[in-house]
Amino acid sequence: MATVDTTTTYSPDSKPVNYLTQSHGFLSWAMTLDHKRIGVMYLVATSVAFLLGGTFAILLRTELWAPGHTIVSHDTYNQLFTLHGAVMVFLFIIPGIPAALGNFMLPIMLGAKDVAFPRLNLASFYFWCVGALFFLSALLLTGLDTGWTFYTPYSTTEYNTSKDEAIIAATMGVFVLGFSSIFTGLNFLVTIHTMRPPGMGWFHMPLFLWATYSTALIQVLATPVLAITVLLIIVERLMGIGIFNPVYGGDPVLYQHFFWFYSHPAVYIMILPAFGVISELISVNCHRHIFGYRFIAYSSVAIALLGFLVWGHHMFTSGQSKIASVVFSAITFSIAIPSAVKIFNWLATMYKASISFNAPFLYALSFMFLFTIGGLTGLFLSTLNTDVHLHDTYFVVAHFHYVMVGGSLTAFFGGLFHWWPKISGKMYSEFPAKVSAFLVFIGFNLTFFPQFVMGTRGMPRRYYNYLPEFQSFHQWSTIGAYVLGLGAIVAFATLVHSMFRGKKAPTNPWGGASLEWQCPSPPPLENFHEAPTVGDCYDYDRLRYDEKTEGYVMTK
Amino acid sequence: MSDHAVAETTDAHASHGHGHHEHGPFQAHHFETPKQQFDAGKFGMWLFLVQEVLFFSGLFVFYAIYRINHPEIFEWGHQALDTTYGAINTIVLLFSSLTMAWAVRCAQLGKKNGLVFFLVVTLACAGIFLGVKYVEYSAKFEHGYLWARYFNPTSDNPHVAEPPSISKEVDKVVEKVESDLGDHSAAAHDAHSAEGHHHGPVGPPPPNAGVFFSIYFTMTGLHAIHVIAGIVAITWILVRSVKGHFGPMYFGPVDYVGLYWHLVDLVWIYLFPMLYLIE
Amino acid sequence: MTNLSLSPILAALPWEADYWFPPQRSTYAHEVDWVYFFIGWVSIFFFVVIMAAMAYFCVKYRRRPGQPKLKYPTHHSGLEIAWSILPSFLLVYMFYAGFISFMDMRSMPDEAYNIVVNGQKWFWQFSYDNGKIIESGSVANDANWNDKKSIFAKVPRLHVPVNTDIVLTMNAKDVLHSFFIPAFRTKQDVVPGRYTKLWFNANEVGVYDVFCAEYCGDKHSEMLAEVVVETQEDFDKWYAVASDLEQRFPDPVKRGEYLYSSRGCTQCHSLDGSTKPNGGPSFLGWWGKEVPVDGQAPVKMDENYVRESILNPMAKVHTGFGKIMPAGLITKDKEIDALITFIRNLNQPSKTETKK
Amino acid sequence: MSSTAAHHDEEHGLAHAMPVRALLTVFTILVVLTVLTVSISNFIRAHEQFHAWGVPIAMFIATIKAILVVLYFMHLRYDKSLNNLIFFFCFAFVFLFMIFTLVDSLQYQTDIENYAAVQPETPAPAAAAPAKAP
Repeated sequence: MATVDTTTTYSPDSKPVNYLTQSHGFLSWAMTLDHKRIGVMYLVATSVAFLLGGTFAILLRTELWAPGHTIVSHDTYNQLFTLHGAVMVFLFIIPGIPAALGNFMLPIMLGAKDVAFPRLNLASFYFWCVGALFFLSALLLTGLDTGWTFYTPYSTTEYNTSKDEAIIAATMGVFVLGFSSIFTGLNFLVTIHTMRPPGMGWFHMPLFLWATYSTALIQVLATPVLAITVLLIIVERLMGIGIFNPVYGGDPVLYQHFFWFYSHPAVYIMILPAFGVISELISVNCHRHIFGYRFIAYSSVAIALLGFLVWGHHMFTSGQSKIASVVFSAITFSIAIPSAVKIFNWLATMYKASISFNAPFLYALSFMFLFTIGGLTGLFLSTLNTDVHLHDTYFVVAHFHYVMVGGSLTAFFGGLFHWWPKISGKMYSEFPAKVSAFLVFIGFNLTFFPQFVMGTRGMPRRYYNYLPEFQSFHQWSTIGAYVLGLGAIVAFATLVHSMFRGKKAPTNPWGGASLEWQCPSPPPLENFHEAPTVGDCYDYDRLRYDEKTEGYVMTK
Repeated sequence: MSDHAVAETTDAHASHGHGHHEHGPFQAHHFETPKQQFDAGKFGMWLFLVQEVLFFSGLFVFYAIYRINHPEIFEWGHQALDTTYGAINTIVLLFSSLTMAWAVRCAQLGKKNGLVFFLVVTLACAGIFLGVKYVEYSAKFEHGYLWARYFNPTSDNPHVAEPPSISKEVDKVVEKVESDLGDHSAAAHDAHSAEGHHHGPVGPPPPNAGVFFSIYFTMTGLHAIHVIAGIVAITWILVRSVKGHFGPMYFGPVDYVGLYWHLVDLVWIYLFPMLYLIE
Repeated sequence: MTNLSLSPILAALPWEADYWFPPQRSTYAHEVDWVYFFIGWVSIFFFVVIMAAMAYFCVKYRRRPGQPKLKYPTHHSGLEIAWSILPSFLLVYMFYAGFISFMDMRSMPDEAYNIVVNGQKWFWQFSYDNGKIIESGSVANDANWNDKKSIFAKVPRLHVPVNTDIVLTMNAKDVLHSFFIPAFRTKQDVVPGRYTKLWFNANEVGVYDVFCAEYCGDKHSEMLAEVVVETQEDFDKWYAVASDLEQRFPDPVKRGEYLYSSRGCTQCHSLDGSTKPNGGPSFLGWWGKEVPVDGQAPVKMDENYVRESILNPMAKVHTGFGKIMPAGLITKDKEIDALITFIRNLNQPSKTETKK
Repeated sequence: MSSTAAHHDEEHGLAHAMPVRALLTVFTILVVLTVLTVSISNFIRAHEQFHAWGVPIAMFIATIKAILVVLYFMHLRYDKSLNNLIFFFCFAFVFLFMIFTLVDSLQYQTDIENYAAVQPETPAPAAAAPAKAP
């Protein structure tokens, strides 16, 4: 290998072989150990899951256009919201950013050739597929109507309308998906710890890696508890061990402790990678060093660790004791601080910046708007007395959609547009991408803002029928859902279109300084033709716009 | 390979950036050195063990909560378990842990025969463990000491229930060991013989007694599944070591499987007193 | 049928309690609303500041060709520590305010009127005075969901006197439910296998909605009820009428059924021919047949045998069942007659119908 | 047990190799502890006055055994501090999980007992079977 060259533009004359053209055929993808191909497969798979979950959502909202029967029956409605929740949570949001974007970007941003365990990585993708198949079979078999939380005793007794097979298939699906998630997390932790090239210190890592690292920590520490919990549900259902069944002295509230010990940290699995993406989007498009790098990095880890101590705030009205509720409420407030720190730091990054308004940045702005609302409404739910009123109402629905959709989904789209030139080697068209960002923003607010009002007025969630006084809100919400759906379709259409008609992407179209903008677009099999220079990944002053390639180049 | 040569190779690889790799047959392309590969694998394995600990923690938390809230269920239920079997299995697993650790040592030193031998012994121990578990499980099934829904002790007078015959033989051995230990265990010995050899619970079951057996079966069952997974993993290692894959510069898989096997042992070290001993 | 109007969006602009909340009708409701609006204003303040800064920076620092790069700070520890620590004082206050009010909501008053609430798929049941009065009902299948009156026509009503501490002792028969009264700002899950408690003191006469807030299956959204808050006199009046069974249930079969479910028969005697654990013979299957009796000649199960078994349960005990039935569950002749009619009707439904 | 320095000559290739003598010593201690915990349990069973000590002693011995296995068989003692950290760190999470859940469960236990107290005795059907048989 030649000595390290400081200029990183690769000669355009020799047509370099990249990871997409490296080999051909179905098997070359299905059996690939390349993290980029696995990332792309994850991207396709999770996007399909998103469209599936989105379809359920559209059907749900359509049913709620009017009280009483609109298009589906009680039972179908219950199955729809169960699968909407389960598919979106387990198949889309949890793997969406870390497993798809993270898999693709993490080794490149780190300057490594691959993740530490490529075979485990591929296995984790197939675990995802198997889990998805279990979910689909639950849908096709007999329907699953327990809600994505599988609360006992509803899920463990014959009281519900879904059959054994549906619940066992779905919980098996969660179990398998859990392992997919654990293996991805484990892989990332090991990669970040042991595969950093010389010069890449902890505080030289882009913030996306800090976020992914924190996420991976949660995946490894929390997911096993979910695994044992759903395993106990399966055993309960099959054999009747009575652990969560009051008839045999079991305890349904204990189930909720088990479930939320995983599922609250899981909320941070969903949002932390989004924080990482936004940190990248904002600093790159502001062409300015991120403000307060260490505070953002530490706040990710702080959120990951504090996230383990607050699960009881899902249970203030569940029959949990007063003392536990009070303790959990107090700890919950502490998690507001690292989240707020991030928002303030991003804002400060925009100060004296030089902002390019491309589609990823619009998504980042809409993230800041929506996540701020999502975060602030969390305060109402961590406060004990207001939560007693708001718990299990549409207020909660609106709050977590502001965080998960307004947060994670916009970050997912933003990150996808941002890194799309790197992933596909093609530039997307800016105008429809901006339209999609706009539609998602408007549609989202229209869908979920009325739900805050509904919830405060006392409209409980998971209701098939509702009182006539809520109809107006529901109709606004339904219209919003259509707009949101349209926005998502425009976004995907823009990306697909670019694959065929897009201009060839330069190495560094946005002027990013982290390592992924030093390797060609799309990257070759081992990511870098020559060892990359590790420098300050937020120092944009070294970059200069090059008219010829329509991209940025390092000046020094 | 002599120690000297090993040291030299390590040094050569320790200084990165030379660019010329002497990739061993089992070194993955994306690792710079065998050391990096080994460390990555080892850290990955430890993370996997962490994951296992949290996986089991669900059951331990469950045990703790029921144990504290309903001690009577445990006091009654644990009498249905045969301490002797539990003790034998503990010793068997500890011994297999020893042989596993020894196997890892052999792999590290490049002693192929020793490696194969100790892996076979470990497998044999795992087999014995499962055999004893099978006997125990059958006894429970026979007497209806099952989990909550099927809990239905058949014998009205458990004192009459005959313990399976191996138990008696082994009891004698254990008693002998105990009496060899000296004075204070004499009391225990007396207590043991005074109570006779019944292994059935005394008195009628308290309400929800089946929960004890739910806990017993889920905990030991999950552990047994891990033992079976361990057997599969050790067999894989055994095949590879017969083929001569392992040596001082590449023994990661043996080490990782070893770690897993010790964790299985570790879980049992807690299960044994929690289920069989604590009254 | 479309109710689409701009009112929800427009009305959201003025921050009014009447718009956001149902009316405040319990003693602690105003505390909840107060904390809600406090957090609301704090949130609005921060939101506006953040968004204004964001918009300002977007305009001021947008990329313009030829503009030189500005000098900027990459971090400022003082500032960062300040915005980490200062907002936490507000958080501590929010926690404290919520905590005080929560302890009030969750600490049961010592002397209160106690009502037992049972949640079951998919209806609520309210028992007063050890089950002497049971209020039960559910949303009819033919309810018109665009008409609130039609929806609430047949739901159970929880009658409570105004300005009185009421404690609800709640239990679920099957799965989790949650008793939610928006006007009182309170909610508590109802859990099988245990009692959970809820208290309130309604401060104004009126009728308020009750929802089930914990998902419980198919007709979760139809598990509705109403709280009827009335003056003490009205409550007493209602109580007198509710306890007068003949007036409430003119049909003796219905009266008998009510007695069956409200006087404890249901714990030992099934209606489907099965034997309950440690229970007695089923009400179905023995009518008109010879019943084997401990130590005596068999006796035919008819009106006389049933009457005797109620008034003096130990006189002729059905062979194979324990001597466990208490006397004095029902003492009034008319009530015994109603229960007998119910049992007879259960065994010979056609006969009774023809009688009618 | 011998110190790290004494094992220095045992550094082979990629990791520390445990000397045979150390392995055998650890195994012997483990067996002795197993016999000990069984004997103590039998002793406590026979002597009612020591009842309260059963749980702590058994768990204490189990923990010593576990630590021995972790430190020597799994040679964590000679391993990287990162691996040490992550392994012991995870017990902190198990501890948090257990302590919070336990505290809550102890608090609400009275609600369950109050309910059980007023219910007609309906234990698990199978368990009731022998009592009901005529």
